[in-house]
Amino acid sequence: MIDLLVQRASTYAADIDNLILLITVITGVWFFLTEFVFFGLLWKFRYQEGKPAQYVTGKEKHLKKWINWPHFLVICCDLIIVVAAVQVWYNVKQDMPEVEKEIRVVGQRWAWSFVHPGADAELGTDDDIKTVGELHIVSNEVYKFNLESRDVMHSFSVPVFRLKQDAIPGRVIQGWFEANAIGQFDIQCAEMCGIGHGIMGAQLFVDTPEEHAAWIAANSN
Amino acid sequence: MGSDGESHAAHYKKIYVILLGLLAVSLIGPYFGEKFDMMWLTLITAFGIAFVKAWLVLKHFMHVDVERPFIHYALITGVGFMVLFFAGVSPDVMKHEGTNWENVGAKAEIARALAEAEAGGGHGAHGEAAAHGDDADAHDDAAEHKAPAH
Amino acid sequence: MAFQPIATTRTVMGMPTARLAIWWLVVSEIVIFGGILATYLMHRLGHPEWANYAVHTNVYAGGFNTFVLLTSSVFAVLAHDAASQGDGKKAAKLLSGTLVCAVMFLCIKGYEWSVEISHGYTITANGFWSFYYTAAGVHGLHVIIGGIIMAWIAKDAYQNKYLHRVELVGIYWHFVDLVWIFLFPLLYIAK
Amino acid sequence: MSATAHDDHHHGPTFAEIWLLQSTDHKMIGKQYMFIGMFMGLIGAYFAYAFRMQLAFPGVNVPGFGTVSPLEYNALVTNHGTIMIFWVAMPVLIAAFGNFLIPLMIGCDDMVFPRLNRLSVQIFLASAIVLIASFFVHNGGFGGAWTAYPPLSAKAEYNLTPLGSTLWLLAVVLEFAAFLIGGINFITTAMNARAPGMKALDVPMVVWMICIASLLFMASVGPLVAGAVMLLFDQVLGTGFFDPDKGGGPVLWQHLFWFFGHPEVYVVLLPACGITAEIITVFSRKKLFAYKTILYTVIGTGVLSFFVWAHHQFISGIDPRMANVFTITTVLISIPIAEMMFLFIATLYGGSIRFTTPMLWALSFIAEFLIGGVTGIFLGSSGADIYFHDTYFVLAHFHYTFFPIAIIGTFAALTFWFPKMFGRMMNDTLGKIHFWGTIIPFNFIFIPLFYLGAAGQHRRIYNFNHYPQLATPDLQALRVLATVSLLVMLSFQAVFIYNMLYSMFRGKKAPNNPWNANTLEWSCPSPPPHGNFGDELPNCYRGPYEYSVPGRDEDFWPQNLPN
Repeated sequence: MIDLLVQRASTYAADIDNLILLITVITGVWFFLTEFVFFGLLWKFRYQEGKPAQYVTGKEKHLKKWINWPHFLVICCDLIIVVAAVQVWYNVKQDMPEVEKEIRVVGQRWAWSFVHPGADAELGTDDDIKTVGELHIVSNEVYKFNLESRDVMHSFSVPVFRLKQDAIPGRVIQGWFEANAIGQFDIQCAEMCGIGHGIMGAQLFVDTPEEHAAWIAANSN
Repeated sequence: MGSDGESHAAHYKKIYVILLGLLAVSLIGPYFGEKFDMMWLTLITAFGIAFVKAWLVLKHFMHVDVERPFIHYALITGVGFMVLFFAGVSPDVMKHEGTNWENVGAKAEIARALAEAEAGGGHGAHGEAAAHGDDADAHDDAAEHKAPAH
Repeated sequence: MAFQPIATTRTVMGMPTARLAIWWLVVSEIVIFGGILATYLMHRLGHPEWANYAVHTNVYAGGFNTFVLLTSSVFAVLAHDAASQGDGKKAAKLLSGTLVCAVMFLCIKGYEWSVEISHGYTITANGFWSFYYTAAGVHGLHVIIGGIIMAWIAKDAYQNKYLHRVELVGIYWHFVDLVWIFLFPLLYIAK
Repeated sequence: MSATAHDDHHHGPTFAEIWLLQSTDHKMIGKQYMFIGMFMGLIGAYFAYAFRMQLAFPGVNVPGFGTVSPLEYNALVTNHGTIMIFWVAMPVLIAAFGNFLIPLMIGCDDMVFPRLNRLSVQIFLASAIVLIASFFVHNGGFGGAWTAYPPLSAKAEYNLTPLGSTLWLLAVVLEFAAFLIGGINFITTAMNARAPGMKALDVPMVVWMICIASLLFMASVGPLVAGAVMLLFDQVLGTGFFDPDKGGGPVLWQHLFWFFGHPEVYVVLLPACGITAEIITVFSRKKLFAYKTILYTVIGTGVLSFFVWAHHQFISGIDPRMANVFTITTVLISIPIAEMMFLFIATLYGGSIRFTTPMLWALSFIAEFLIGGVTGIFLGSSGADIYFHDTYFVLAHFHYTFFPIAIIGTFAALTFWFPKMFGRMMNDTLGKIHFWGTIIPFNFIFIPLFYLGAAGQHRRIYNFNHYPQLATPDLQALRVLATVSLLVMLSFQAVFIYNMLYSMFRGKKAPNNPWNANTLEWSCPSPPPHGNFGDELPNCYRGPYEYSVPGRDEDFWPQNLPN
């Protein structure tokens, strides 16, 4: 459902979208059902001359079952939602698949800076490419990012990846993504970080392997 | 509350003496606990006795045992929420790494402080972080026995 | 009292309204001090190096302060006992004993802090000292506020007025003593 | 605001009692809380107007404010949230109606501690003044979001508003002190000062709800008071509680804040639910469906609200394994609230529903709050929250819960109890115009924001043309639609202000029981004299909701009538 608004550009984007769709369907059904019953009762039992209200204590069996059954079904739906949500959460945030490339993402007051592994695909070597405001990655490869912040809390958010992780100063937080769509996308900061929080956007370039190799060649000194 | 007035005052004084005794034990215990490096002795005497003293004050001075039951539930719920708060927060504050995250800031701080304690340490004089900057100039004079890092 | 509503005299829950309110005050204080102590405990367990800082706390001053607070507590409960027999003068004298202990407690703490600060262990020295001054400071603030209210109640009690308040301020005082009973081992002894 | 002269009170309230908060009468203190809350509500609405204009027309010279700079934008957003929760929802719902209703509804003459009650409203006024003062200091008010996450809130070099941040924090702590004192007063009064014969299950639901709300507030605010002291020392003394360089941690503040934060939203929700329960029973002439079950769901919600706090922090640095625990408890807590909503709807079954203005407000509370509740499931389940966290979807969700609570609940309660509070009737047609003029635009503000949130628009960004994917014309059109709807809604509030001020002095004289309701406050004159029930206080013979009892000619049976 979300993909109608924001393109899916990572492997787990579909999982998160389907989870959101599942919740939309379940909660949508319950919502419209409840509103329908609500407005139905308003109409059916509106004030009519000579039709007094009934005396209902709430202990009547035949009425209580109209509450208990929906209540039980709501609990079942909640269980389904919880299981689905925890599954998606585990895949995205807890489980780390085997990693092909690693990058460092550093948030600081009002810009994202990135450290790419460079030609030797090894992070921490001296041929790493540091960029500010631009992240260049190759599609169809599992990237691990080490997220850190230099001053206040920031939040590395890539809507097309359905990726979001806060950067806490003093901590290094890992996460992964695997792009599966070529193009240029937005990176936003999703945690209030002061006066420049609004201008802290960056651009994400998902390249084909050739484009990426050309970019590395152009940028490694 | 109990029989005539006189035995009351005596009762409270009796409890007071017990409390002082417990206080003495909770002071001597850790002293020996450190000397012979018996960690459990320090824990039992310092903290165990704190709970006993707390119960004595609650029971005999605040008369909580004769209080209405819902007061007990309210007090216990308050303490229960603090235990719940401790349980929910400690994985992030007490621990310095977990799934996919590591608190490098805290670890660096601990390593630096311990190294500093070691460097300044050795038997006798004890280095410590006076001003928090890197140039920790140890100028502590009161030589105390080396503290066991528990 | 200028205007005492009938509501205050009602005891539907079987206990006087004022004592019920004091117990609710104690519950709200439990969560405040509980918050400080739980956070401090987490840091102590997470930061082994704080043991090296805690060495410089003066155990003897802390221990003696505990003795002073216990004495003040026994004065308070004796005062409540005297007040429950209608002897306002005796209750006021005993309450003033509590106040003397309270002042002594604050003086010892003042001396203790001045020594520590002169050694450079200020509140901004490191995490341990920050918590040490915050926890003991908030507790000290409660001792001061409690002392002022107790002095007011003792003045009234001396003229045999509002004797039921002696018990109320006693409950609050015992709670402040209880907090110190836990604060003392956590701050001073855990080395 | 001069209430009519009380008969046994030799003169009306003096100037000092009204304007210098010297009165110890719970009704006067309730009105003082309400008017301070409504005044702060105007400030909060003005802030919303200012930053919504900036969002819809970036860089425009906002009439009545001027161009909105990024620093001002952050301060506007932060203080809009802070004011609306702490200085509008809590004072009006809990303190104003709590003060006014609790003594009247349990049949006693005042709060158990009248002078402590006066002290709480004085501290509350002081907190409002301190907060307003924080807007005028150097660099303006605090701009680090109402959650005040350090290190942004702790270090002046980061938030650029050192004075504003400290004053903001002091104002919030003062407000906590006012509500701690007020809360203890409410709970003790409701527990101990009930009318003879009023058993626990005969107490009206709104009194239960306000007391449980005060209890939740008292039990949850403790750690945040400790946290506020730490943050104050971090700001002023430079300690390192939340400073990562000195071994502290911002995550500690998040936990301290949200351990209070989530029970806080139930603190403001429960009084609104209580008000709704009172009103739908009166205007459908029906007994509340399963009073005891509703009470258990309220207590269940209250207790569970302490187990869910980290769903605000799924992706802000807590250990991912903890997120699973909090997903389960969060979805679990949606069950008692859903049960309560079902029981409110079940109360309408078999009724004879009269659509007066208070009833319209109460029914719209149920209809609108359902949207808020349902969208909460998206955010409570950790997997979906990865995408939705800190987007406008979250913003629309909590406005669909806070707006029904703070605005719809307040208007419902005020239109329902206005005759009792001021002794005069409000104009019903103006009331309906104001109702429709508020409800319809409200939906046109926040449904587009759900859409914008789903499109990945994040919160607190003052200008979206830095983000190509968000600067598209159709998304900008939605922002304009939301702002225009806000303008329409704000203009309709003039109808309400006129109706209220006019009716207060020249409205039709109100009888004692205009709505033929059962609860005790309708058995005394309106406005009630000093001491409420005159010479002797009422007894209570039955539950508050004995409407349409078979075998009786009248369809209501006041609690204080012996037969």
